[in-house]
Amino acid sequence: MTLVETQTDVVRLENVSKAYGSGRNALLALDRVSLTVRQGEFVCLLGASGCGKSTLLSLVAGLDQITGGTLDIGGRKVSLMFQEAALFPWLSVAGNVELPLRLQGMGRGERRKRAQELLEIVRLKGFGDKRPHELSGGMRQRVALARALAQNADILLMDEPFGALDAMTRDILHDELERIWREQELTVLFVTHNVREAVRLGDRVVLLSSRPGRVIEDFPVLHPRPRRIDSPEVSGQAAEITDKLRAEVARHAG
Amino acid sequence: MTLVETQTDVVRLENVSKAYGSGRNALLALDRVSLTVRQGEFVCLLGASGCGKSTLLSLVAGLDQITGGTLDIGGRKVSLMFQEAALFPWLSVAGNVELPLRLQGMGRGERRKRAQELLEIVRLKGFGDKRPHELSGGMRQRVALARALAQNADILLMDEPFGALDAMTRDILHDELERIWREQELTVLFVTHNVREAVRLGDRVVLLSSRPGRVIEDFPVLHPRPRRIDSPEVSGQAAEITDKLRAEVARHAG
Amino acid sequence: MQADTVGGLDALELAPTAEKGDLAKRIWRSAWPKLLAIVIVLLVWQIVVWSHWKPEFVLPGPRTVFGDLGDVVKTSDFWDGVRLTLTRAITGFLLAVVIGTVVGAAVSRFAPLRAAIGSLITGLQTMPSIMWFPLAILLFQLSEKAILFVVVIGAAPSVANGLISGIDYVPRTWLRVGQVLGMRGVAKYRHLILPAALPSFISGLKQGWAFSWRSLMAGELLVIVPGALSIGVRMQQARDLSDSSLVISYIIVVLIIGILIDVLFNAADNKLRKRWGLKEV
Amino acid sequence: MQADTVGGLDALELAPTAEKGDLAKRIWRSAWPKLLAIVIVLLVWQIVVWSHWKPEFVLPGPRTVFGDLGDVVKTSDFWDGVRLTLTRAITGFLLAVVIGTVVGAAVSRFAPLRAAIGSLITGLQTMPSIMWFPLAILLFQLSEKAILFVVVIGAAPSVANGLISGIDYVPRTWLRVGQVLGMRGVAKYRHLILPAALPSFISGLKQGWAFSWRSLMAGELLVIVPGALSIGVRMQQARDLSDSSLVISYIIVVLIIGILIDVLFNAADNKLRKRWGLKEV
Amino acid sequence: SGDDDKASAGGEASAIRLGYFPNITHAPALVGVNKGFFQEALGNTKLEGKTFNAGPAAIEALFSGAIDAAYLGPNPAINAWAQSKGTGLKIIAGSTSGGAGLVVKPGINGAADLKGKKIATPQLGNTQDVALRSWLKQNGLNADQQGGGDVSVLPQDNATSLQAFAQGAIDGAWVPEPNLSRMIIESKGKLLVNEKDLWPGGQFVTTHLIVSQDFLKKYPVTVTKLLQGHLKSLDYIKNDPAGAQQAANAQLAALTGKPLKDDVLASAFKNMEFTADPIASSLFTSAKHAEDVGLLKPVDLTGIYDLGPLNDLLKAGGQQPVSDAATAS
Ligand SMILES: Nc1ncnc2c1ncn2[C@@H]1O[C@H](COP(=O)(O)OP(=O)(O)OP(=O)(O)O)[C@@H](O)[C@H]1O
Ligand SMILES: Nc1ncnc2c1ncn2[C@@H]1O[C@H](COP(=O)(O)OP(=O)(O)OP(=O)(O)O)[C@@H](O)[C@H]1O
Ligand SMILES: [Mg+2]
Ligand SMILES: [Mg+2]
Repeated sequence: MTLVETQTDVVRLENVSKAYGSGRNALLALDRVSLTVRQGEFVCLLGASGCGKSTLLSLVAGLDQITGGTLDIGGRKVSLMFQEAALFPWLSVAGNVELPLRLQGMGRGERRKRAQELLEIVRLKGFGDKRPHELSGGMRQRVALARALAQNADILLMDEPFGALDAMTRDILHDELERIWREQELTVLFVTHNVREAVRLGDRVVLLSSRPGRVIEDFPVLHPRPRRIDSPEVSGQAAEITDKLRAEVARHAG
Repeated sequence: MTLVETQTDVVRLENVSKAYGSGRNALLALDRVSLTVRQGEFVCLLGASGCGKSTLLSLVAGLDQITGGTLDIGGRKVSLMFQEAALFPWLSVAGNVELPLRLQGMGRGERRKRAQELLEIVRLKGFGDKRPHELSGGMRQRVALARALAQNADILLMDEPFGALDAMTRDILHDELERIWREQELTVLFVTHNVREAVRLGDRVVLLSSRPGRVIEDFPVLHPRPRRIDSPEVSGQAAEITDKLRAEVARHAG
Repeated sequence: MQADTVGGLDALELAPTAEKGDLAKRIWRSAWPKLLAIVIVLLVWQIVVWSHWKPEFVLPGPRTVFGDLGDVVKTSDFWDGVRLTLTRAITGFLLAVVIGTVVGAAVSRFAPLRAAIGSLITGLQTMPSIMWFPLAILLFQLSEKAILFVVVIGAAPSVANGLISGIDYVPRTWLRVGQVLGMRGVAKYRHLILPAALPSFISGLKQGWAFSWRSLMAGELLVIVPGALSIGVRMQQARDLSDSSLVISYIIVVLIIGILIDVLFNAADNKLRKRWGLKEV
Repeated sequence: MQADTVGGLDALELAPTAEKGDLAKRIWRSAWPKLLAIVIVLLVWQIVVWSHWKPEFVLPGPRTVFGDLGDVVKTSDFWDGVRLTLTRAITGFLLAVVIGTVVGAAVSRFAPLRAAIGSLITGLQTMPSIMWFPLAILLFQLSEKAILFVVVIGAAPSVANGLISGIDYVPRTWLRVGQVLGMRGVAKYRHLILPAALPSFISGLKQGWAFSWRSLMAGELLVIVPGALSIGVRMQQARDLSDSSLVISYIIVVLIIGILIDVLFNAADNKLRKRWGLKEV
Repeated sequence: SGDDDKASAGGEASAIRLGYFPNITHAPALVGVNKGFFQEALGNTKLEGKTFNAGPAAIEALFSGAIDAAYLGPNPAINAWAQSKGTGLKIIAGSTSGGAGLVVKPGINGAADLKGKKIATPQLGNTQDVALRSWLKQNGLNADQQGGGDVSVLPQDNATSLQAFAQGAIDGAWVPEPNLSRMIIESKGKLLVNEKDLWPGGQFVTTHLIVSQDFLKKYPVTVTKLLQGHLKSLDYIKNDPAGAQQAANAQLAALTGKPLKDDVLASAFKNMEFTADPIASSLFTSAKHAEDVGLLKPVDLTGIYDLGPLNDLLKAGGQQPVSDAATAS
């Protein structure tokens, strides 16, 4: 269905369910979700607020246990960029970015250089010595992005990574992310509320229903890259997907 | 300039500067910002990430001290919805919303009823008994909105209140916010990265420069309400403002 | 848009790890490590005794000790003593909590007060209880109040310090939210600072309990009422008599009381952590 | 996109509240409340003495006490004693920190261990120091080690409890971040748990210090090592001599030492809070 | 303080608060309380017994007005006299003599064998401590206050000494009863020196009865009645030693939860003598020794005794009056 059809499955969910709590208080967040992501694919997830997107990512990252179905990522290294920045306040900005490198056993000097590079990619050169609390919301999000990239994982899970950024910075980071994805042959699962962003970046856009989350539609995005977020093709498909989404939310709200 | 020109000034900033830290480490976040918001006006703030929007709101809310210029809000009651939800983990969702009511001395029964109403407005009916950590990111943001509305303040400051919401929920809340703003004759200062949202809601859209923040342009929005976010007028003006913004960010990045 | 709750069959299907019914299993899971630990301790102890490392009257074996402990526990006199001591401990501790909370709140609220007496609090904490005896007698003669004084002055600094440290670490975001919500004075403490500082406060309370208990063990020697002999007096006597078996018996008694109290604190703590979402339910 | 730093003239203009130069002012600001507090205490004390509420030999006035204190402080013997006691205190405390940290980390890491001995830690904390004397003598005879044993067993539980409570309250988000970053075992403790639990740990250390000091004051009576007379022995002797003035002198000495140590802890704490962004710089 | 509400006509208080230790050296107090001798003698004046574990606490209580009279060892009394510059208290009667000595490990047969050994005493500068130090000095051994010298003198509380001796962590101890008997009976110790043998007539003060000067001035009649009770108790001990031992042990059990073992009790009683004579000479001599070994600043003890009321009672009872002279007659 996608351009990389020949490659192997990296993430495979089959009828995955997730309920929080148990007994009378149980809340079903995901209901029999089946989803396959192939090696090197960029999949965007869309859905109403509270439909279970973050839950899905945390299941894939192994942070929570599924309560039904099967989930398989073949033991690959996963990196997750959380919805909130979740930086460590006891480390400087550079320290936060260096941490995954340090855990990989990278030497001091190299580490520092790599962190500098990553901070430059997210347009935060010169902020390495600051503390997280001295940054603005959008800046923190970018540090979290740098930290996620530093992990050098096979699968990159991103939970609304650009939600707090202005359009311009976002465009720049779209380009950077696309470049890195291509260069490092990453597999990306990307949650966003911005439909145009999803179409701009994704090989596929997967639409989840409102709570409990189910996959309702899987849109392949066939426009050739590089794409521009304000191009008519992107806008056009985004409008089409938005209509579906609206219908879904309206159906549920009714 | 706006539709409510005859009314009194509610927020007045004159050459307001704000520097964090002192001496060699000082960071100038805002540089001689002058801005006036009239009674009942809805003003949207736009600007690059880290340009000082949140700083501006916290100055108006009296959370930080200005380091230059004058700021006057005539002792009016201010309510601020933070960029992060910042709910209290020791209170239930309803408890968080009830807290401002409680501080106003409202009785138990009435309080509960009002909190229910507010939760319904933000589409979270039935979640009153949950704890904040049991909510999704977007749901938390909506609780924070309900809490801010519960404060019944004259001036409502909102820092990217709908950043984590899907398009549909966002539309619904735009309508609700507009209704409340009109009914309660609020004065609103609204920070967003979504230019169309700014044009959809604002009487004026104020554009800030990159760090240090300065007012570079003040766009009146003259389309009659009710507006639709996907109407051609809104899109058109949004595109115009986006171009300005891009130019500004590009100028700075260059 | 209502919270979908899963009920009936679904609940069973979806939550296979739920252990509501398996109360017995849960109790067993928390009990076996304790039992194992006890068994290990007893075993090691018995082996050391069997090895004749020290004569029996210096290091008596478990059997002797539990025999003595059994004798002690059987007397109603002992239970009167336990009641007396626990009454004193709880009264003193509650008083210390009230005073410590007020002082802690005041110190962290007013900067000059903090500069003036902040460090004194730790200073007071390090003072051995017996050094307060002269002052206690001076102020309260040989009354129950003298004991309470020693307990309170031993425990209140700890409570205050726990609260101060908790307050110091209230995240700034919450303080800013509180300010925006117009919290001031008492309301701020009631609705923001105290709940936010609660985890550290509870840990301060736990330490405060330990201090108050230790101070009490010393303080009970101040006033000895014939009849119901308090635990403090009994411990001192056991030591004065160099009755090793009795000494160990009372060590066990104090440990058991300490453990029971800790269980209470843990219950409070677990509830708190569940509420805050720090512990899976 | 570089951080714009403001320098030169601008800095002066923009930061009128900066007080870098005004070191004297800052010292004064932290000193006057202390001085005032001291003056008030001395005044109240002197007034009580003047009121002849109690005879001078029961409640001596400040002048007498400070005279005696002055005499004591002048002897080199006293400083030897201070050195001896502080050496013991610091050695014991450091040992307690090491042991408490290891135990605390282990207990909060392994659920069965926690179930087994978690509550015992608080139980141990409540045990009066003197009850450990028999065991100390049993294990270490009358050596310095016996004193250290009493100090360590008095302070380590407190350190462990502080760490455990800190670990329990590490926000879940951070734990999840750590898991995603692949932290495991030692690395997890080194890079996540310990730094995140540091505030509570430091407050546990502070309490641990208080416990170790108090245990030491008791423990020093256990072994009198030829040479200098430790502070614990001196306090006991002051009481034995019924010399109120000397007793108060030693109370003051202990308070001053306690306050100085607290200042050290506070410095660490302030630094931490600045780093975490909990305190305006 | 409580003095005001006790006022009544004729120098009689409405209550008297008497301090003593739950310790066998305080047998006259234990017996008197147990048998009700004090209350009997005091009549309408209520007796409130208060117990202490050590002299300093009793002195603190006396000075603070928390008690009016107390059984005490000589040492706390001297210290209190010195600290209060002769205004705090008076010794009004003797109670116990003897019952202290040096117990050592078997194999130590004389002073010469003590070189390099560790000997415990209950407290720096107390009667036993002074006795040990002056005895060492007489035998040509020195010991300093910091535990150094030919012999290491370790002031420790009795419980610690007892245990340390049982385990061989110390080589001996100069202790009072009942620890003396316990070290001999339970730890197979050997009595190297019976302190009795060092004193003329084999008598030296171990416990005496003191009263606060204020109380004595205000309520002389009550003090006399207290002394009557005290004498009655002493008589009873003399006339019915077995009954007295039992009564003392019963009171001990009530106060501490555990009585002494019979053999220790009997041995301890045998080592002590209970007498109204305060054996003033031994107090003065002991103070002198303390000054000699540098444990006491020179203090004028003149007037520490007020034996008038006691001697009046003794005379009325047809007994020999006792002396407060500094030297034995
Ligand atoms: N720890 C938890 N305990 C209980 N319920 C939870 C928990 N986390 C999430 N939920 C519930 O699961 C549902 C899905 O949450 P999730 O965070 O996955 O939503 P989301 O799609 O990420 O929403 P958003 O776009 O608002 O971030 C929500 O209804 C939420 O209330
Ligand atoms: N507490 C602080 N200490 C030091 N510097 C700070 C502090 N808060 C903000 N800053 C700095 O001030 C500048 C403006 O921050 P602010 O949070 O106002 O930006 P913003 O416009 O809200 O950005 P965003 O859209 O990313 O939220 C940033 O450069 C930031 O680094
Ligand atoms: Mg989410
Ligand atoms: Mg911001």
